[in-house]
Amino acid sequence: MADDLFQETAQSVAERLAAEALIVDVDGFEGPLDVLLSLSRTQKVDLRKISVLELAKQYLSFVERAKVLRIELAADYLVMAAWLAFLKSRLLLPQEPGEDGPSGEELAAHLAFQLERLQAMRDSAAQLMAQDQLGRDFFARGQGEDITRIKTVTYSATLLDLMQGYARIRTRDDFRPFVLDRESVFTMEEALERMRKLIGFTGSWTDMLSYLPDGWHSDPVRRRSATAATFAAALQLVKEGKLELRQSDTYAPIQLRSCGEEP
Amino acid sequence: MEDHSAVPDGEGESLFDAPLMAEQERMVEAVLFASAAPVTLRDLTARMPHGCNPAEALAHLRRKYEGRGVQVVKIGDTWAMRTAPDLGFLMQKETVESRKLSRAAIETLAIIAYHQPVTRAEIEEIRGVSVSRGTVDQLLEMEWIRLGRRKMTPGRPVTFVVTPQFLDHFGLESARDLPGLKELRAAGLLENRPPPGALALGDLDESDEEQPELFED
Amino acid sequence: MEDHSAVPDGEGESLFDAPLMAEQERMVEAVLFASAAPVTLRDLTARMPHGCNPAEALAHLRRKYEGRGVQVVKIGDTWAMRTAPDLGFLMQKETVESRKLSRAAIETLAIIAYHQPVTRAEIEEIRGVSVSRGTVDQLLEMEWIRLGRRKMTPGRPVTFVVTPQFLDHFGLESARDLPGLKELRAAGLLENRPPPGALALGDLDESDEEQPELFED
Repeated sequence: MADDLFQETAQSVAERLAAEALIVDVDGFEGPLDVLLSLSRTQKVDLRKISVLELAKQYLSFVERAKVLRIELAADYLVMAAWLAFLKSRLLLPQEPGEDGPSGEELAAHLAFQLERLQAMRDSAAQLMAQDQLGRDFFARGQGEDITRIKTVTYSATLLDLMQGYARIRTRDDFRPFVLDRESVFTMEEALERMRKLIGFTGSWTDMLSYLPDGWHSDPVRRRSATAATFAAALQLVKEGKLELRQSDTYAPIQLRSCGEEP
Repeated sequence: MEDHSAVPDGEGESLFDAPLMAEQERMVEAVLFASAAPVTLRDLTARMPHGCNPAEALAHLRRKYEGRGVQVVKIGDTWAMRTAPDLGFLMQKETVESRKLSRAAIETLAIIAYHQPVTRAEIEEIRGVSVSRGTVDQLLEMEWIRLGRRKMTPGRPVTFVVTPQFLDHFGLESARDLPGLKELRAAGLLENRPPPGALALGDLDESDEEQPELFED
Repeated sequence: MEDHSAVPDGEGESLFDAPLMAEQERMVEAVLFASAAPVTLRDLTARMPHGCNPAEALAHLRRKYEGRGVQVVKIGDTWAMRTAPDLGFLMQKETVESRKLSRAAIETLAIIAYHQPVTRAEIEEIRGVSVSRGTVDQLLEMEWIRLGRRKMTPGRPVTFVVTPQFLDHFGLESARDLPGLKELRAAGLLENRPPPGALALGDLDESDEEQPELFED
């Protein structure tokens, strides 16, 4: 007798703790269905024979208590609460004849099905993880064969690589069409145009570098580009028979002169 | 095989070009043994000399390894050698610390395995909660799930199915061998049952349509 | 000594805990198979249950594998299993070296898969950088892409499309099964994430919008 009494209080303490945990630990629940599944366990019956009405009451009071405790409930918890309140009314009030929509019993049966299915999946997940696992219970060959007879390289990529690659392109922040940074580039066309205008005045040998445009002498990057372009343009003009080039020694200045109407 | 038709086929492959069955068995044994990853029958055929019958050699070999410390196992359409599960205790040294899967990931994996091909929306309906970005990502990365064909419903959503690597990891010959699959199906818990009152657009035939491919026996 | 009986041979080990010799053989077999490196006798002794005699089990095992496709070999004072030397010709494929595809190649491939048929100029426009000839050649050589029909635009440029080998490698039924942008985002694959809450449940499945015209045949 005393034992019974003791057990009962102990149990109710445990139950109270469980109920509190239910409220305080909303984050621990994975959505309203999870809460309903936990609540349904207190009914200790086959999920198919569960009292959905009772479950609805429990859930609604769970939501009420959470509100009192000022726990922020996610919207889907409240949507579920509204739906269960509706379900409760359907279950309590007989359906008007000719009224459309599913009956309370149908809705309740579907909820019971959902809970049973979720529980079944949880059980299956546990069974799955209890299967013998590769690398834990059974093992693959630990060492590949070290014969290096034919070495072919294959390239591999996973679907994930592919999708990530595409995602990367499509979300690139700094996307811009590819253009060369032309600020410090003097093109051969520009050099050629410039030279054609100038060579008429060059009767005597002149250092090629004096043909570099203004402002392209000091900055090394710009000077390099202008020199290359001017030299290329000079070669082109030599090819056309309009110019002569000479260099007295390795690394000596390159000189040029016009050979058109030169006497 | 056709071009060697001088000798009637059947057990008696031409003695001249096809090696003896015992020799074929050795070959299959060597190839399976050397490869950590499962090997397809096609791959075996390609590697072995012309006229070999790797399927038959495999059957012999599998019997030969029955009850041994190493076994010949079938994984989907592939074959591999694996240590016997009861000897796992000897292998602590080899055990790779596997990445701890979250409860959400495990449940999602189970739902994909048992309901495949299954869409994200279906997974969410079963779990009653939205599937987080990382979960599917993680399972894809582990190569335990992959994309299946799109569903022929409005929006043509992508589906997920489990991979041969999944089967290999859990020692399953096929997805049909998932524990408790028959019971779940018998109990109607693998059905895609639309909520009452939902407009039954294409729902009617939907659930019968995609299960068969993977689970038909 | 040669028999597989449980009777210990004068070693004086306890009868109660030493497993049968056949069982010890299985254990040695599994350990040799699964170990990443050859195993010493001492290591075997340490791993196996108390009272075992790995040296004897090894001797039995070695005899059992004589003439088979796999052999038990002694290397210095360590033991390992190796494929029979005369079957080395079957192992050629084991030495295939697999490398990750370069980022440029993956991006190019992804663009072709998502936008096919697509010209080189279009690929360059999407990637924002020029596509090297080597990248395209590599993908062509791997038979993951092939030339599609010429585009009916000035210059009639060639286009690229993905091949059945590509689909096979990535486990896709068709290029349509590639997830759409929204699905990529939902799976957490897009680095630019929309603000939390912007993704409603229903969003996930209607991601086809950006694809239809790309895959029309």
